[in-house]
Amino acid sequence: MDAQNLDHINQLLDKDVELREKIKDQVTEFDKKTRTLTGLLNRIHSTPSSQVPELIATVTPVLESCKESTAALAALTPPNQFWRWKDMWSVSLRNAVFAAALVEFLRSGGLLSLPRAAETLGIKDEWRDRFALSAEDYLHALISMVNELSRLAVNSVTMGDFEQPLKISTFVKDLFAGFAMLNLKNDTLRRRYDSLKYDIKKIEEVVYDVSLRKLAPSQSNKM
Amino acid sequence: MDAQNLDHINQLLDKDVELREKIKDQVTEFDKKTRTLTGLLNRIHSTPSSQVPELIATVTPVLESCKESTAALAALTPPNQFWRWKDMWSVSLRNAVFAAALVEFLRSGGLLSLPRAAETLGIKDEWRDRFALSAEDYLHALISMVNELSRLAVNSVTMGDFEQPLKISTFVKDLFAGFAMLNLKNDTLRRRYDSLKYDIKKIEEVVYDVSLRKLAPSQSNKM
Amino acid sequence: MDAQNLDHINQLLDKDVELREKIKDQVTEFDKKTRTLTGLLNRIHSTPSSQVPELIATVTPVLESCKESTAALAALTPPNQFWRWKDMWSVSLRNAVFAAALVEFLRSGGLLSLPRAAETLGIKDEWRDRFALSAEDYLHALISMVNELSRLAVNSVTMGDFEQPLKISTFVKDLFAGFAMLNLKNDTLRRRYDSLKYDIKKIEEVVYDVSLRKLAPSQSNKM
Amino acid sequence: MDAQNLDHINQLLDKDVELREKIKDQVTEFDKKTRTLTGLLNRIHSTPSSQVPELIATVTPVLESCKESTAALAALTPPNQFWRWKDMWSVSLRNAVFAAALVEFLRSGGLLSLPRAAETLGIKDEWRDRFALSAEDYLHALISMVNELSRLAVNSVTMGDFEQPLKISTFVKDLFAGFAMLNLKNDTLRRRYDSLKYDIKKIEEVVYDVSLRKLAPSQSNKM
Amino acid sequence: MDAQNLDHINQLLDKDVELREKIKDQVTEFDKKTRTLTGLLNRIHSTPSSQVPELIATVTPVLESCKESTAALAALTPPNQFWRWKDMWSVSLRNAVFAAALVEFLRSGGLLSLPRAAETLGIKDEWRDRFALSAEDYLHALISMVNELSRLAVNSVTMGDFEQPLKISTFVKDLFAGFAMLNLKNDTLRRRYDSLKYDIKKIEEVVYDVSLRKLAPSQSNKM
Amino acid sequence: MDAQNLDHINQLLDKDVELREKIKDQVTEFDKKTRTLTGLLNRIHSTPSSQVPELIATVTPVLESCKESTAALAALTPPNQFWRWKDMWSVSLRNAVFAAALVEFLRSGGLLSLPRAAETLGIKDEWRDRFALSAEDYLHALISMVNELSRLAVNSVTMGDFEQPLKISTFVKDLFAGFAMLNLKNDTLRRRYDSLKYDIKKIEEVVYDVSLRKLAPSQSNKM
Amino acid sequence: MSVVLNSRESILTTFNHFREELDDFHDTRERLIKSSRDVTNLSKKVIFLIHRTLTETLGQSDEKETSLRAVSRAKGKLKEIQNLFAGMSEEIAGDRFWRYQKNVSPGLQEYIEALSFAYYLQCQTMISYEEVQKSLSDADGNPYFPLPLDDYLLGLSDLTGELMRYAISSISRRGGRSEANEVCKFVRGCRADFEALTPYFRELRKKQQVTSQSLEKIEDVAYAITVRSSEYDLPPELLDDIVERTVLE
Amino acid sequence: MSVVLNSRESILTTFNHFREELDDFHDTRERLIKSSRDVTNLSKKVIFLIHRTLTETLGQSDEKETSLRAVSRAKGKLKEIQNLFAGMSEEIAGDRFWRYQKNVSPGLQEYIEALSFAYYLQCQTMISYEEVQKSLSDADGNPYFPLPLDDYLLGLSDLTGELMRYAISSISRRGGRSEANEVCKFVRGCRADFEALTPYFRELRKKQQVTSQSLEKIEDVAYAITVRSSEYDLPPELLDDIVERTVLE
Ligand SMILES: [Mn+2]
Ligand SMILES: [Mn+2]
Repeated sequence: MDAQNLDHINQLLDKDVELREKIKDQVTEFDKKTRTLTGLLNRIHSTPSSQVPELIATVTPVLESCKESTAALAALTPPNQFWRWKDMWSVSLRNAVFAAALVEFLRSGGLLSLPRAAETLGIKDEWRDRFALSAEDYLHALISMVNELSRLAVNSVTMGDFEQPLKISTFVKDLFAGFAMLNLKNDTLRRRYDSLKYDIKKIEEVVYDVSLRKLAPSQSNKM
Repeated sequence: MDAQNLDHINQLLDKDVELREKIKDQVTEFDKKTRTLTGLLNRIHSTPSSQVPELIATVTPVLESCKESTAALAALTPPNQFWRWKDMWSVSLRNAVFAAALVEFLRSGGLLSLPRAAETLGIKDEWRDRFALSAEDYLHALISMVNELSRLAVNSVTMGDFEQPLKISTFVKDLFAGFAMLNLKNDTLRRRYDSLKYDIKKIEEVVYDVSLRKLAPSQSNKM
Repeated sequence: MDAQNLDHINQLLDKDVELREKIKDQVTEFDKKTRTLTGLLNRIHSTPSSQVPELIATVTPVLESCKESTAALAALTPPNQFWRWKDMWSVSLRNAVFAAALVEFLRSGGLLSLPRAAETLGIKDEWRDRFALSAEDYLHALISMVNELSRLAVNSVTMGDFEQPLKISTFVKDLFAGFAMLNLKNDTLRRRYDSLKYDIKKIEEVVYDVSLRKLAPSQSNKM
Repeated sequence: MDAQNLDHINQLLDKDVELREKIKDQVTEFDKKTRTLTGLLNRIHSTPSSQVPELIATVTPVLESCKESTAALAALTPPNQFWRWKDMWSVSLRNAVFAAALVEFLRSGGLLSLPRAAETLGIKDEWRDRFALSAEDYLHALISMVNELSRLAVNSVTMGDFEQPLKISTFVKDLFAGFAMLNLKNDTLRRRYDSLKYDIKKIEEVVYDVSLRKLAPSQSNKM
Repeated sequence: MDAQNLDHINQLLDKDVELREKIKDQVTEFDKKTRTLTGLLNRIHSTPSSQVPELIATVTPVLESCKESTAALAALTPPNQFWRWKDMWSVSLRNAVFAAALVEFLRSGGLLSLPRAAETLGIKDEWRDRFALSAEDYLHALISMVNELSRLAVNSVTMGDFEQPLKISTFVKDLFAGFAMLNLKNDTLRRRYDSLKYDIKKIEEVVYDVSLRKLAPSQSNKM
Repeated sequence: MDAQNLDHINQLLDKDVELREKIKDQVTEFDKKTRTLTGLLNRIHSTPSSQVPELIATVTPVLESCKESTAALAALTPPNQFWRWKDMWSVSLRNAVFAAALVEFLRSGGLLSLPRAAETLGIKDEWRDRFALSAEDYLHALISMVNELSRLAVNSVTMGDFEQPLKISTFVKDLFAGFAMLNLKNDTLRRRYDSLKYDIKKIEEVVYDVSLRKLAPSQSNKM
Repeated sequence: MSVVLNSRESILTTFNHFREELDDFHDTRERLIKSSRDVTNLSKKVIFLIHRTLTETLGQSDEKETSLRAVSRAKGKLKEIQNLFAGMSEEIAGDRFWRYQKNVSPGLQEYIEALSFAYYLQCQTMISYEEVQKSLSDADGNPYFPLPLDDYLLGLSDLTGELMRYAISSISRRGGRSEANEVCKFVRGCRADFEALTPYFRELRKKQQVTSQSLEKIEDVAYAITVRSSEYDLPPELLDDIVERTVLE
Repeated sequence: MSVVLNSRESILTTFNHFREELDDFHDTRERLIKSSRDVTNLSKKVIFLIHRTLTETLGQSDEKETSLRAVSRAKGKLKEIQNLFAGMSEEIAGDRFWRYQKNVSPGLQEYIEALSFAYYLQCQTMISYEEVQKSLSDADGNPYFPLPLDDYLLGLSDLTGELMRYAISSISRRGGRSEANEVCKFVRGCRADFEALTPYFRELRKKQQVTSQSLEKIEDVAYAITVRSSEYDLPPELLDDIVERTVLE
């Protein structure tokens, strides 16, 4: 090989190695924040509904701080290379979106849309070729949220809150019907979607237990 | 090869082979004790809570006898070679720590700390370069304990004890929150930690069943 | 999920599915061409050196036709999504580069550089964010060429050409020395590079057989 | 878990992560040097015996520079933790020993003993609990040297040097007889040792070819 | 291979490839219909029994439209090749049979027999060697129906319908007795059959709850 | 399990475990002898034919000493359990038979028959259900002998003995014809049998070289 | 046979004998593999027959009676399998058994699983090694072949899976509910007994995990029964009666 | 049969039919697996018989004559296998063949390997799809079952391994040395022909690697012959004669 050819190749290879290291460091930072988020949100399972707003208040600044991570990653990624590196941070990103969506449900009972999720994490549209929230990552986050909500339905009853399961049931059924209309080709996503059925079944059983014992107003006219 | 070089190498190789055999024998002994321990502790799933103290009383001498094994292993291991041989006994050691931690929970409802676990098994600080209890082994043992406690929550109810699941739930949730704050890089440990979620879910469902049917005093003001 | 959110996601998902199908079709076309190329080049093992130019003449138009495939793929790939889709065609692309590099060696005895390889396949610099020849793919193709050349060294002798192994030996040793200076982090590439040693050994043994029996002019003053 | 216990564990875990990073960086440095070494020594296959001394002269300073790496690693490794970290650098270390042993053979025709190998790489006896040359690593290096010598036997003939194969044959047979007397329990080492037979066979065949053609003085009275 | 044989092989191959494509297209169509069916039938979990006839009315035309798919597939499959291609459509077919059997249960409380299921989907007896409803596919569909009925038993109670669980219980027990007649291998059917036991257990629990609360009106004149 | 059954099982188990240990010890002894045998016989590759009788004289007593090992193993093995334990010693036994067969060839130029091989190693016919020489082990030993003879053919020429290769060639071809009579499964024997072809090829090449150089003295009155 | 073979003819003659010996071995092996497959299939059918019989009479008759009917039906089929072993016994007589053990082993283990299932239903205990060996002996008590310890234990280990299925179905059987607790105790004992033996049998170690999973499933069943009946302050029989009346009404 | 089943009895009757159907299927499957094993074993014996015949007459007779003797011996055995297929044909008639294809397939591929080996020795070409199908047909030319394309190709792919063995042994056969070059050309053609088909058959893709390895081994043999004879400036036959004289002297 002539020296020029060798040099050219070696430069290409070296640049990648260095960039990978830098991204890895940022992802480690991002990951710490999302672990704090999931740690805080894990407390909903033992927080009475009256104190949920306070819990959310502790979550919000951490969520806000994720914007720094997304900005740093967007700054590191070379133009056009979004798809090359995204696998490195997609676990963290999904966890952040999961937290944002769960907070939204707890606050308003509604679903955080994809553009709103991106906005919450400070992801700018003009970064499109360097950092974006893909549909796939967004959907993974929603499924994680449903997994958590089925646990919450169970624990709400333990804490004596018999309304929450009904709210969760309505919300999750609606979300599930939405998923059913998507054309999911992706294998992991499909498999996780299939697992949603177990969560729904569990939630329905909680609602059943509550209804049977007349612990909450009858559902027959609500559903 | 000249005779001296050959001899030198052969001595090095032979010494290792011999030492390995001796350690293996001690580990076999240690393993027998930890098998007895897990065998005895397995009975908690069919022992009414009133008889647990008697069960613990049969466990204690076996646990005590583990000190001989740790001492024997510390005596065998050459100075500075702790990290060379530790894989040989780590399964047994984890089982012993598991037993000690479970006994502690059954006795006091509290968590056995790492230094206390080492102390219980007679591990001396001055053996540090020959035999020690690593953080990794300690954490593995705690995870095994949680696996066992989720089964115990179920079986306690079958035996008519509706208070135990509540105790277990509080203990395990606290432990889980602790784990969440650790910086787990180790892959096996991380994977086992992830599996804890299933145990927690199972315990929560038992608590749910008990609370829903008002089989134990309400939890709403306890959690 | 509200209709707008659903629609948005479904559009994203559907567009990907459709694009994947289109790229797949183009890759199938590309693959056919590279199969023809390797099929034709496979004949070198039974083609006397005098007839190699004719063989190359049949290869050249097929190689030329690969430009249509690279152009079609570049046209299909949306801006910035090179790294998303490149795995779909990298096998075919490596085969095409392999063919181009082997032809170059057979014609001139020299090594096709990365930019020249890209040029031969009609890959334009301005497609950078949609279609490019990565260093990794180029190196894979070179390793495949060495695998083929070690077979050619053997078969040349069978066909009575005792000069070819010497040419191959010089060329491959030079290439190998180049590879040794690269900073290969990539695992597959590293493993394939390690396997090159067997090829070199085989070629050296052919050169040995030829030299020992004085079947070709002495090498002692050439190497 | 109480805060103290948590802190203690987290400190243990964090210290390891940091140390691993530092060792990794040093190993990367060490690895670069050993790659340079193998790259330079690869040239023996095309260097006439008269120019070998010059080749060795270029190798010596690089070998010398390895002392910095061994010193740096010894400085990083905490007391008593040699066996914990050694797997991280043993590939590099084996390559360095391989180079030293090959140089010794080329220079003197003799075998570099284990203590001399350690000395050449600047490994001090007092580092024993932090950095040492184990018998296993030394033997791996010798096997790599034999692999290389069988190639050298072949290539020497190609270069018209018919004496070298005879020297190699005597040296390797002696070494092989030495290996046969070792009590090899280690699996990888045993497997690599078995592979030595192929190298010896190859060398014997080269000697055969040379003798048959009377290219070197008869061996009947030498062996 | 001689040209004639290669031609022959390629002809056979092309025919198969083309056929597979055509079947795939038809299966995609069929699949869309069965997804609509399961989507519609998912609503039974929130539809009061009084409105079930209307729900069935929306399902019937979609079920009817499946006849086109079965006819198209029967037309495509060459004589005697039923078993060769059936795996391609058996998932869709099972879903269609599931829907038909569930509709039948909701309408009449009885079990749709295999011949009747075939008839409902327009499968003609004379297609036997090209398209048929195999016992295996039929049985899979019945198991899917039981999975759904156990959910329905739970949700009926939530909606205030305490008769449905009793009907379901009797029906499912009879069906289970039927399944128990079969000698199954360790295959998917066996695994799904094992899971039936959990559905029965759940239904039993609902019946138990309902009975004990004496909420069920007298059934004597209804069943 | 009731205590009696457990006792019975443990007795059976202990007997097996103990027996395995004892056999293992004997095999270790046996193995040492066969390693000495192969070590000694390795010298044939550098021993002029005139000194071979002396070499054989050193081998004979070691071979004789193997009788103790076979007797000890026969005494250990319970009646009818030959096939249960034979895998433990078959490697050593094959090595011993290999040595005996090679010695026989070196002495007489003939093939040691299976019964004669058994006799040489002191294996008695009446041990048949406890210790015997199976056809499989015998055949493996013969293949090892051929592997060694192909090396010997090469080295004999190096040592100036041009008769030996001719003797080996005739002998090995006859043996190969014998092997060709067998119907082998795809097992180790088959794989090793396939490798015989390469040994024959190598021997043929030596014969070819020797013949063409007309170096072989007239053989007519010797063979 | 000459002692040292000096001619091509003598070598070929000898190898001819080897060929016959090897062919004979492979043919026997093939026959035994086929017989073992037959044993496996029949054993699986026995297991299904037992489950079927237990389900058939769901709630209609006494639990004990149902079990015994299942056992008596199974015995006929088990006899068929024992006859298959009798047929194989000649080919694996004396020292030949251990040569072919691993070919016979899959069928043998499946047979032990079926046999021990029937035995459990009859006696509520684990069949002993000696009883299994006796079932594989001729009328005079001569074993067809020695029962390998590992096949015995591995067959028993699979039993726990069938008992798990039995426990789960018994939840919906009247009176049969107490059965779940019995099975739970029994399987817990099995797991403990096997645990001590795992160091000696690699495969048992793997199966022990399946046994643990089965045990957890059985425990879940026992739990569900308890939770359910704890909510009401009534004796279990009375609860059963109420449910039965509601369903049959 | 009633259209909607409303009673437990009617359900049980229906499922009884299913049981018979499933049992019947599994029994047939089991019989076919056994037959397929028999076919495999016989085919392997044919292959060994051919190799043996080729080795037996090492250097004693004309290469072509040896090949034909091997072929004629093989044909008798191949006929036996064809009879086995004839015996299976009833169970896999009509649409049933494809139901059991994967159970029949291992034996079928091994048969094709043996058949194509004999055919190559006779004709030095690849047996065609139609000839294989014809060999699996009755006297009137009615196929016992349709020959699956993948079984045909996978069987042929294994042939290259046997040809490699044949080429390696031929190096020590007088005159047979030119054989190695023929085989080399033939296998090179096989590899090229199969290459075009690999996208359609996953298993063929895997076997293609084995074929490539075999080809390299054959090329090494051809190389060794060339290198050796290039050293002397004599025609190959003369070289052969000199060697033969030295060895036989
Ligand atoms: Mn089973
Ligand atoms: Mn084959």
